[in-house]
Order: sequence, then C-alpha cells, then structure tokens
Amino acid sequence: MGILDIKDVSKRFGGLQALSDVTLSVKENSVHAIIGPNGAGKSTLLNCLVGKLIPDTGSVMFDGKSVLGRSPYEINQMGISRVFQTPEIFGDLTVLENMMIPCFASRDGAFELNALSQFMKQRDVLETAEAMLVDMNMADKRGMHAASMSRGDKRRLEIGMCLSQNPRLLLLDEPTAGMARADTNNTIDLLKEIKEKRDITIAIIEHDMHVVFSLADRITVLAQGTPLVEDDPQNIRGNPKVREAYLGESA
Amino acid sequence: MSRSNVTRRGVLKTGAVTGAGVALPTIFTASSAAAFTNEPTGSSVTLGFNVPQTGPYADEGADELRAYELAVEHLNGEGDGGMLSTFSSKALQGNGINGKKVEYVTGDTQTKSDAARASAKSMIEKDGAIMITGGSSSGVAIAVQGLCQEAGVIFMAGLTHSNDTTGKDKKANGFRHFFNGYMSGAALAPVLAANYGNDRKAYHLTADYTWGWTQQESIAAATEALGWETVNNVLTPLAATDFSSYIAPVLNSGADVLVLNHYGGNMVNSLTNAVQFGLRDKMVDGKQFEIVVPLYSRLMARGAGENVKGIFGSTNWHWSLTDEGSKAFVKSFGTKYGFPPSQAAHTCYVQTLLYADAVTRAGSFNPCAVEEALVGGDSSLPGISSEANRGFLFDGLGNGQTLYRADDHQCFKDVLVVRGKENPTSEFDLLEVVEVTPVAQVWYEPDHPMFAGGNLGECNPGA
Amino acid sequence: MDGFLLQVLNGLDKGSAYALIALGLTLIFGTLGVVNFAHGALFMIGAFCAVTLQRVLNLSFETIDETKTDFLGNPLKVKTPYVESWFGPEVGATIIDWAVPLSILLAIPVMLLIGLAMERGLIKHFYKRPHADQILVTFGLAIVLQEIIKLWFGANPIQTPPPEALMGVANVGAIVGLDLPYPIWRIVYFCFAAIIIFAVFAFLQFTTFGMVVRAGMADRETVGLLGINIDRRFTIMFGMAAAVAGLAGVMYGPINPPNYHMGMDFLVLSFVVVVVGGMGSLPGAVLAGFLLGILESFASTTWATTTIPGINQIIIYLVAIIVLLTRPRGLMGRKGVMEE
Amino acid sequence: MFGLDKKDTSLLIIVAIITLLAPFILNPFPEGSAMAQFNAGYPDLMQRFVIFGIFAVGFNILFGLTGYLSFGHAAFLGVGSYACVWMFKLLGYNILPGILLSLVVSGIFALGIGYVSLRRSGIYFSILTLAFAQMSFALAYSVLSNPKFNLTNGETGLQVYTDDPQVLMGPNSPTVPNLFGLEMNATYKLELGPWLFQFNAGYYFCAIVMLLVVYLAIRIFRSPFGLMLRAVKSNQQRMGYTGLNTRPYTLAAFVISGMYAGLAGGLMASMDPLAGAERMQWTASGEVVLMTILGGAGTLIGPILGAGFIKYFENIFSKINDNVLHQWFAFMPDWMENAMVFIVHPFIGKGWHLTLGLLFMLVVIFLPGGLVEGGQKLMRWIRGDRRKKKAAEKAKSTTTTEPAE
Repeated sequence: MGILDIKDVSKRFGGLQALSDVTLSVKENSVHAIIGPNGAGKSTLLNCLVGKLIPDTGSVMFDGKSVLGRSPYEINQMGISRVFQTPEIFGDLTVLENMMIPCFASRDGAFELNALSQFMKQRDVLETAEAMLVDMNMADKRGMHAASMSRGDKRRLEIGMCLSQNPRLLLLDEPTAGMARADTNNTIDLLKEIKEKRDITIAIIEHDMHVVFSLADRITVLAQGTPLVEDDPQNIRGNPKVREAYLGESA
Repeated sequence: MSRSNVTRRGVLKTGAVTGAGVALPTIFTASSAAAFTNEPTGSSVTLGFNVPQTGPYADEGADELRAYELAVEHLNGEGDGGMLSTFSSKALQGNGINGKKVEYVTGDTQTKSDAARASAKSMIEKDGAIMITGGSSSGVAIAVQGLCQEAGVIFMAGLTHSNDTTGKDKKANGFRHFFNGYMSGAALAPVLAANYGNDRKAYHLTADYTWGWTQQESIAAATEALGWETVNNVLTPLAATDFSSYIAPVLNSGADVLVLNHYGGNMVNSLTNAVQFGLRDKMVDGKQFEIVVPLYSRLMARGAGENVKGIFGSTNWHWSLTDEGSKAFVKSFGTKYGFPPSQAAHTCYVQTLLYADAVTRAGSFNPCAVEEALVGGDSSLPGISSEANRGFLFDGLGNGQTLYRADDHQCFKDVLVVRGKENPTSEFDLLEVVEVTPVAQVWYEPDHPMFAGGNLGECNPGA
Repeated sequence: MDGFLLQVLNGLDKGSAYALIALGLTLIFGTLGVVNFAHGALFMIGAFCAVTLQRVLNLSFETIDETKTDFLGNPLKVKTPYVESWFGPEVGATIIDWAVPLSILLAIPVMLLIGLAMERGLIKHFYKRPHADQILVTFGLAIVLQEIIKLWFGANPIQTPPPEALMGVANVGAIVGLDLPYPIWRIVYFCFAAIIIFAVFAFLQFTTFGMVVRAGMADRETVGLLGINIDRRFTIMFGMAAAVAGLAGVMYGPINPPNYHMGMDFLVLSFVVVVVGGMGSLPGAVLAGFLLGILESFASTTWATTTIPGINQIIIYLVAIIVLLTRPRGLMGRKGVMEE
Repeated sequence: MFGLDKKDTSLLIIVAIITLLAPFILNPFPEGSAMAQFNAGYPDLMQRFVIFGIFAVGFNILFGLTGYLSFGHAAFLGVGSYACVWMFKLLGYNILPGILLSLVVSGIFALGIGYVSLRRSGIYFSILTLAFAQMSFALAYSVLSNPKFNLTNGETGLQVYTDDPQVLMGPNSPTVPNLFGLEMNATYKLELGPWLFQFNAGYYFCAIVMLLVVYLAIRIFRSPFGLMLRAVKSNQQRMGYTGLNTRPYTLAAFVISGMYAGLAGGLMASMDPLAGAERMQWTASGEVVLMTILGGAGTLIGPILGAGFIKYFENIFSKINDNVLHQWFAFMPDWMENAMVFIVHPFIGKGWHLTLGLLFMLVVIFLPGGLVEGGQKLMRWIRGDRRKKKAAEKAKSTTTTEPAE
C-alpha cells in the first residue's frame, strides 16, 4: 500500500488500447521510475493520474482518496504536482511572479477574489517565493521574463514552482528531454538534492537510462500498455525481458 | 401671445453658475447673458445640418446637404434665389436671416440615434447652432427632436415618414414638412382601389421597427376601409439582405397584392426579390398579381432599376411637378449640380426656408417666437372644417397650399401618388405622377388613434 | 409541401453564398493561420467588378435629340453605348445584357491580383502577430476598401440584372410533378457555387499543389522542413481564396443589387458559419453554410415566427451558441486550432 | 499613496490632472479661428471621452489581462443604458438609482453570458459573445419594442415621456438628469479673450467616476487576482496544474468588465437620457476592441487613449466639410485652393471612415503595442537623443581637452 495506488487502469482511444489493466503502487518517499518504449502508454498513464484523462476502468487512489473524475486543479490541491516534458511556465510573467503563483495557490486555494491588495506586498508569499528562488539558484534572475530564459532554467523554474507548493507527490514527465548533457547532469543533481532534503515522493517517466538509474529506487517497465516488470534498478538492468521489450538491441 | 417662460432650469443653472464661478476669474459668462440657447450675437447665425454621411443612407444625406447649401446660398442672396421668389411669404429678402449672414455646420448621423444626437449636441454645444435640421430616418428624427426640445433649439425634420414623429413623439420645438404613413395610406388606397379593384387580398411585408409598423398599420387601415382584405403581415428583420424566404410563402398564400413596407436597401432588395420570383407575372384567381411600395424615393427607385416599372407608391414631392415653385427649385438645383433634386433634398430646402421665414417674421431667433410664427397663425386650409385646421398657411414651395398645423407641427398638403415609369427617358426619369391627392383626403384630426398619446409640451428656449 | 421545398431551395441558395465566403475564409485561415476580416470586402469588390464591367460596357457617346427635353428643359442628350455602335445595336445589346456572366472573366484576374497584392503587401507581415492584430489590420483594410468603393459608386445599391434569358422563373418541380416556381438566376447561383466548391475540393485533393497545401494546413513546419517553398504556395492560395470570394460576389449581384456595405453584412455571418463548421475545416465550412442557410429560411416562415416571435432575427446566433456548447470545436473542427 | 506604488500613483495623478483640466487642454484654439474646428472641449465630446474611457478600461481588464477577446461587450453597455433610462422613467431623474441599477443589471447579464461563453476559449469564445450580443441587439431593436411589451422602444431609443410614473419626482425636481439637484447639463462658460472654455457638471461627474474606476483598475492590475488573470493569459495549462481553477477567475474578470461597460452605459444615459439599440450592435463591440488595441491592450492608460482617439475622429473629422476646407485654404490661389480641397475632400466629412481605417492600419502595422508603445518609443527617442548629445558633448570636451595636455 503506497501513497499512490493504481489498480486495473485501462484506457482505449478508438481502436488503440493505450493502457490495459495497469496496476502499480508508488511507495511514500521513494523515487519510482516508469520506463518503456515509445507508445508504451507512459504519458497516457501520467495523464490519468493528473485528471487530464479519465481511464475507462480501474481506480487511482492517492493517499487513500480517489483522484478519478477530479479536475487537474483539484488533484494538485490534493498534493500532486506535475512537471511537463516541455517546461510549462508563465512565459509572459517574470520569474518571481511565476514563483509567487503556486505560493498563492497553496495559501488561498483554487480561487480567491483578492482584487484589492497588492501582490507584491503579500509578505508571506513573497518570502516563500524568494526563498525558493534562492534554493533553485535563480535569485539573480527574479526580474527576468520567464520566456526569455534557457530551457534548463525554465525546467529549474518549473520544478521550483512545483516544489514551492510542498507537494507530497511530484510527477516528472521526461524532465531532461531535449537537454544538453551538462543541463541533464545539473537536473539530476537538483533532483537528487530534492530527494535528500525533502519528504517527497517522486514518480518519473524517463527515456534517458542514465537519469533513471542515477535516481530511481524502483522501476516499472511498461510495454504495450501493460506493466512488464517492476523491480529494483539493479535487477531491471539484468532482466532479459526488459532488454527484449525495451532495449531491443540484444535480443 | 408668447409662450416663452422663464424656466426653473434657467434659474437653477444661473445658481450653479454663480456657485461654480466664485473661484475663477470670470471675465464674461456667455450663458447668463443669453435669453435663449445659442442666441446669435454677431453678424452671422449658424444652422446645423445633421444628415447621414456614412451608412446606407449616405446618398440621400449627400442630396440633403446639397439642398441645404443651395438654401443657404439663396438666403444669403447668392445664386438665382430659387423658391424665394415663388414663396407666398415675402419676408425673406436674400440678406440672410434677420439681416444676419447664414453660416452652417454639418454632421454625420450615421443613421443611428446615438450618433445623431452626439452630432447634434456638438453642433449646439460647440458650434452654437440655433437650429438643427436633417435626417433620413424616423428613429433619428425622433431622437434628435427630443434632444432639441431639451436643449432649447428648433428642429426642422428632414425625411421622416413615421406617424410618431408628429404623433406620439411630437415636441414643441420640432417641425415636420414631410408627409407620413397615414397620409401615404389615405392617398394611395383610393388609387389602388381604382386601378386594382375593391376585392383584393393584400400580403404585407413589413420592416420590423417603428416606422415599418406605423406605415403598415396606416396602409392596412386605409385599404381595408375600401374593401381589401389583409391576408398576412410578416415582419422582416432590418438586417435582412435576402428576402427570398419571405417572398416564397407569398406565392401560395392566395394573396394577389404584395405591399412592401420597406425603405432604403430593404426596399430595393425586397422588390428585386419579389420581381425575381415572378410575382409580377403571376395570376391569382384571374387577377393580375400586383406589388405596392407605399413610400417611394427616386434614389431608391434607381437602385431597384427596371423592377419599379408600373409599381404604385406615394412620395412627398417629385421634380417633374410643373408648379412655379418646383420649377424654380429644380432649375437652380439642376443648374448647380447637374441632376434633379430628390424628395429628401426638396423637403430639406423647404424646411430651411420656412425656418428662415418664420424667424424673419417673428423678428427673433427665440425658439418660442419662431414656433409662434411657424404655426401660431390663424389661417386655415380651405374646404376642411375642423377645430384643428389652423396654423400657418403658405404656398409656392412645390406642394401647393400647405398648412403648418399648430396642434402637432405637421404640414398638411397634397400628396403625390406615383408609379414607376414604363419608358424612362433618362436615368432620373423613373417615376410618373399618377395623381395629386388633395389635402382634404389625407387630413386627420390630431387625436386620431394612430397619432394619439403624445404631448407637444411647451416650447423650450433653453438657457 | 411546396412551401417547404421552396424554403429548402431558398436555404440552399442563401447557403451557397455563405458557403463560398466561408470556404475562402477557411482556406486563408487553414493555410496561413490568418483571421481575415477583409474577406467580406473581397466579396463586395467581386460584386463591384460586375458593376464596373456593366459601366464600362455602357460607356456612351451623346447625341442630342431635339425633339425631347431633359428635366431642365434643354434638348435631351441621348446616350448610345460605344459597344452598340461598334458591334451593331443587337450584338452590342446582347453583350451588355450578359455583363454579369462576362464579369467572371474580369473578376478572376482582378481578384487574384488583389489577393496576391494583399498577401504580399500586408498579410505576410502578420503571420507571426497575434490574431487580435490580424483582425484589426484586416478590419481596417475592409473599411478602407469599402470606403473607396463608396467614393466611386455611392452608397445606394446598383442594379446588375442577369441576362434577359436567365431572368424569370422556372418550374424546378415539374419533373416530379410539383409546382415549384423558382427564379432561374438563383438556380444558376446554386449550381455555380456547387461547381466552385467542387473545383476547390478537387484541386486540393487531386493536384500535387493541393496535396502540399493540405499537408501544410495539417502541419506547416513539417512541410517547411521538406524544403518545399510552402510560402509561395500559400500566397497563391490566398489569391485563390480572394477569387472565390470575388466570384461569389459577381454572381450575387443579380440576386440583390450590390452596395458598398454588402461585405460587412456578410462578414459577421460568415465568421459564424466558419466557426460553426469548425475553424480550419473546409467541409465543415461548406456544411455549416448550407445548414445555416436552410435554418435561416425556415426560421423566417410565418409558422416559425408565430411560434417563437423574433426567431428569424436570432436563429443564426442561437444555432451558433447551441452548436458551440454541444460540439466544442464546431461541427467538424480540429483540436487545438485558435484556442489559445 | 492610496495603496499604490510610486509609479502608479504618479500615473493616476497625471490622469487626474489631465481629466480635470480637459476643458482647457481640449480647447487650445481660439473661437472663430480656422483651427477652432479641431477643438474638442465641449461637454458632449468630453463626456464621451471619459465614458468610453471607462468602457475601454473595463474591457481591458478582461482582454488585456486574460486574453479573452469578447466581441459582445457592447451588449452590457446597452443593457446598462436601458436599465438607467428605466429608472428615470419609473423613479425620476436622479441618476444615482439609475447608475446603481445599470451596475446590477449588467453584472447579472455578464454573469449569465460569461458563464456560458467561458466554457469555450479562443475564437469560439469570441463568437459566442458575439452571438449573444447580436441576439440582444436584434431583440432590443424590434422584438422587445412591440407595442404590447415595449421594453426598449426600438429604433427610436428608450426615452422618458411626460406621462411616465417617475414616482420620486417632486413638483420642484429638475426635469433633466441630475445628482440630487445638480443638473448634468449645467455648463459654466468661461470666456478668456478669444477663448471659450466650458465646464460641465456632467463631465466632471463622469470624470470623477472614471478616476475612481481607473484607480480600481490599477488596484486590480496589481493584486493577486490580477496576477492570476495574467497567468490565465500566459498559460492556462500550468494554471490548472498549479491547483488554480481558471473558470471563476475568468468569470470574475468577465463580470467586472461587464459591469464597467454597464457603468459606462448608465453614465451615457445619465448624460443624455436616451438609450438606442445601436449601442449593442457588433460594430459597437468592435469599436471597444479597436479602442483597446489601438491604445495598447494590457496597459493601464492605453484604452483611454484609444477611446479618445476614436471618439475624436468620429466627432471632429466627420464635421469638417468642403466649406471648412475652402476657409482653410483660402490663402492660396484659387486653383491651388480647389486642388487642395479636391485632394483632402475624400478623407474628411463623409470620408472620416476612410481616414480612420487608414489610421488603424498604420497604427497596427507600425505600432503593434498601440499608442502607448508609440509614446514610449517617442520618449526613448527623446531620451536617447539627449543621451547621445551628452555623449557627444563629453566626447567633444575630451577632444578639446586633449590638446591641452
């Protein structure tokens, strides 16, 4: 019984069975990686967890409560934050403003008609946001337009925004996709640091085996919409089924 | 008998002025010195010509503007004098109005009541216009008339045909020379009966707004009185451009006359569509199917082209009239611009002259004095015995003997029944006058149900 | 029954105009991603191509007829069109009579040119700009174009009658034994619209040019990567869309006399059509055009207006609201188009 | 000051000074001079400037902040006007109940229309709002003005008749719109030499209301709520995944901007007690879009500039006729005068639409950020120029000192 329990989840798109009877459990305070070849259903599964898609059958329980049928914002308010494959940030806003928005969301809830006070004078929010910028090593960029930053910085900002909400579960969708080696390593270091410093559960979807094996405590391999194996990293490395389905080349 | 009175407003305003003026170095305050709004103090007087310059009626507006410019020329003693020489009142000498040179400002009504009021307000507030005139639709006329009443200036309506302008929405400061829906009906019905018989079934298509409704009501009442039956009345949206779906049901309705209570672009399109659907070649129970367009305008007839041939309608005035006044007007207008004037141009020209004449006779620009001169007379139209038959009687302005009636500020005169000409000799020669319906036949009492409910109120000189 | 069928015909006829304009709008939107508020103006210019040709053909020399007088009492000047004196009165009159169909020949090159000039001179610079800017600049252009037309041709409608032979009514129901008199020119218009729509679809379906354009509509960047000069093709598409709108306008003249603001009258409606059909979907635009045309016709029947007063005024908008609320991307729209 | 930071306070103060001194600023030319044609300092136009300013500022709260382009905002303006005139008809000419009802009714309308329309975004949202507004217009123009149930008085516009109930009117109450006796059309005229300045009670009332709502708009812009609205425009997806429900945010913005429109409508009716249906037409909705974008969407002051720009054109350019042109060019030789009149003629008077269309295009093409961007560019250019001059002077001084060494 983990913090996130996925049970018998299936999803069909027309003629395509994207997920069939996926059952998976993520333990609290662990890093759980989900890997698999293209089209294995990783993204579909992730979308089912955050309310973007509703599975045809099955259940998804977070901390004992079902997430199914809830909107993304409700699920976020339950304590799940998501990092996207391409960084989703507020490009038109400054870095500091970006960081303040999740802080407001944590403090005020999903909607608050706070139209008369100045947001720059909300001490508590400002302090949290600035502290997080310091944590993320971005304090010097606080006034920058978010859209004008490098991809690595955008990723860093996005992760910071998620963390500032103190989520219990952080979902990462290929966080290093399209990154240069140096940026990738930075991101790995950042995630390692987060893992060490915080009480947090991380579920990560990743292509890059280097990233997976440097972070994950537990790995699930997904193939054609079904979990193939779930095991510790060292066992996965040697598992022939995985090599056949996923790595392919040695078969 | 002068109906001018010092209003509370005047007193209050002066109060407000003194209150506000304390802190400021007042050198001279214009408002407190004037007896009425925009009293002309210099050697000239400003009139406001408020016509549609943009939007679908822009061409009529342009023609109205030409007429106004001509009228100003004549009033100032330039040009050939036009109708000044044929006008029965000889007060106007060609030396401006009351000796003041006539100047004018123009504005764009856009055929929207809001825009028209904005434009009129700017003329009154910014340019100091003492009289506003013009317009090519009833909505605008009524809206601007209301404004002029509040502001304390005279409004001489341009082309407005709705009964309401001098009915339910009449105002003491507003005056209409143009005829109205009731008169159209009363003039047209006998001619229709004479030509098409008394046993007809009429199908009405009506523009779905105030003017359309009053005209439809008038025509239906007048024709029903002569034995016609009104089979159906269908309201069409103002924004409609294609009338096919309204025309098609006429084919099988059993009706043998189609009445198009449309004006402007609506009329051009609905008539074109009706002819397209072969209505004019249709026979119903052995009778030739007929189309009627109660309010005609030559400019619109031109838009409808061939389709108007043989179709009856009514009009306020037509350039082919041969009385001295009309001839003089057509001559000076035609010489200046190269084509004959429209009925809109005529009514605007005449209204300007009538206003100037009234001011001159009154010896004052005060709206109340002008009202007194314009309708306050005791003369009456011959041959009509009615309490209401009193006002200012004049002649020589193209419509024969005309009465500006005191009770509702509506002109009473003969109405022209016209028909689209079969063999036009020129692009202007589109309508022929079939009958000049005598004024007695289009007379109505001020309390006629179609005009009831309004109240002239008292003349307002403003300031 | 007859009445019912007549309204179907009316609807198809109205729908033809809507569909043609919406088709052009969708071509432009689908290929270039530009919201063209000047499209109604292109329709209007098309109609005025017919007016212009009619005027040109009617260019006349004047002879003075002493026996008649004009409105000022001067001898009447009789105008004889040059065409009639060159080709003889009969041939000349026939040419003038067929002015509207002949205008198609004039309209195609003129509209193509206007379209190309518009795209190269103005629209090109707005591909990367927000939709709001595109709307504003094309709206400005629409005002300018219509005011120029007004300056030359005045505000009143101008008759452009169909050829004598195509006037009058034909009984289209005769074959099936019904009495369905319907104006010939409206039938012509419907057939004409059908041919154009068919031609555009065929062009996109069966030519390589069309295939590239369709691929470009689906994913512009990929096609760009293939090294195909997609921009030039899109420019030509813009010209084509302008020509389609123009032809729709030319042939519309005999149905309702053109005036300078007819484009604006159609603009809002055609946008509703495009959106109801689904942004970027050509079949959707055509389908929605005919659908709304037919619904509009039925809403104007006495039966409908007595059941729900004023339904004829609001039907189009009501349908638009219902469609958009039940089908988020219109009838046949694709996902992700114009939603940000 | 007022809970604003320094920059916003100074902006507000500048706006306040300009609005309060508008009668002077807008009438720079002496009466009777040829340029007097360009004076805009008369009550009606000044009122329109501020009323449409309010309308555009409100529209900008929705469009500028959230990016939702409503093509039906004129409906709320129209509804506000009708509500206000109905108060005049039922209660009396005091404008306060009228304006309050405008706010309430337009708010309710906006809530209903917004609730439905905001289920969609992008152009689908625009078309939904357009459809609602066009329906309102069509209904107001004809259906709702039939004799049996005359709610709007159709084509003519809703106005007050002498036989209306006006239950709160005493025998001495003013018969024009007033605020507890202060008549809205009361004007104090000040003649200073050849200049004439008009101070109108209605204008100052509107101006004060505008300053209040601009202040409110600034507060909204700077508030957490405003931040959320900007976030909606920037990235709705991220909004959702950050635990924020976008729908109530956009709906609140929609209702607020609808109420701004309703307020503008109520003020329009208070300045001139007539409510015409054309106020609700799509062209009127388009006009406020143009105003906002022209001035600079998303900026605080832009919409007001845009509103002023368009209203100035509508009211001043449309009134210039050939007669006026001849006066201007009278100093030239006749042939030249006629030629000039001929050239300028298409652009003035009945051609004001043409000029406006051309100007739209020019502004959009060359100043994508609207007039505000134009102003900023100009300022930068002036400053840059000065800096360059300084730099040049410095360079000069160094070069001149060099030989001395």
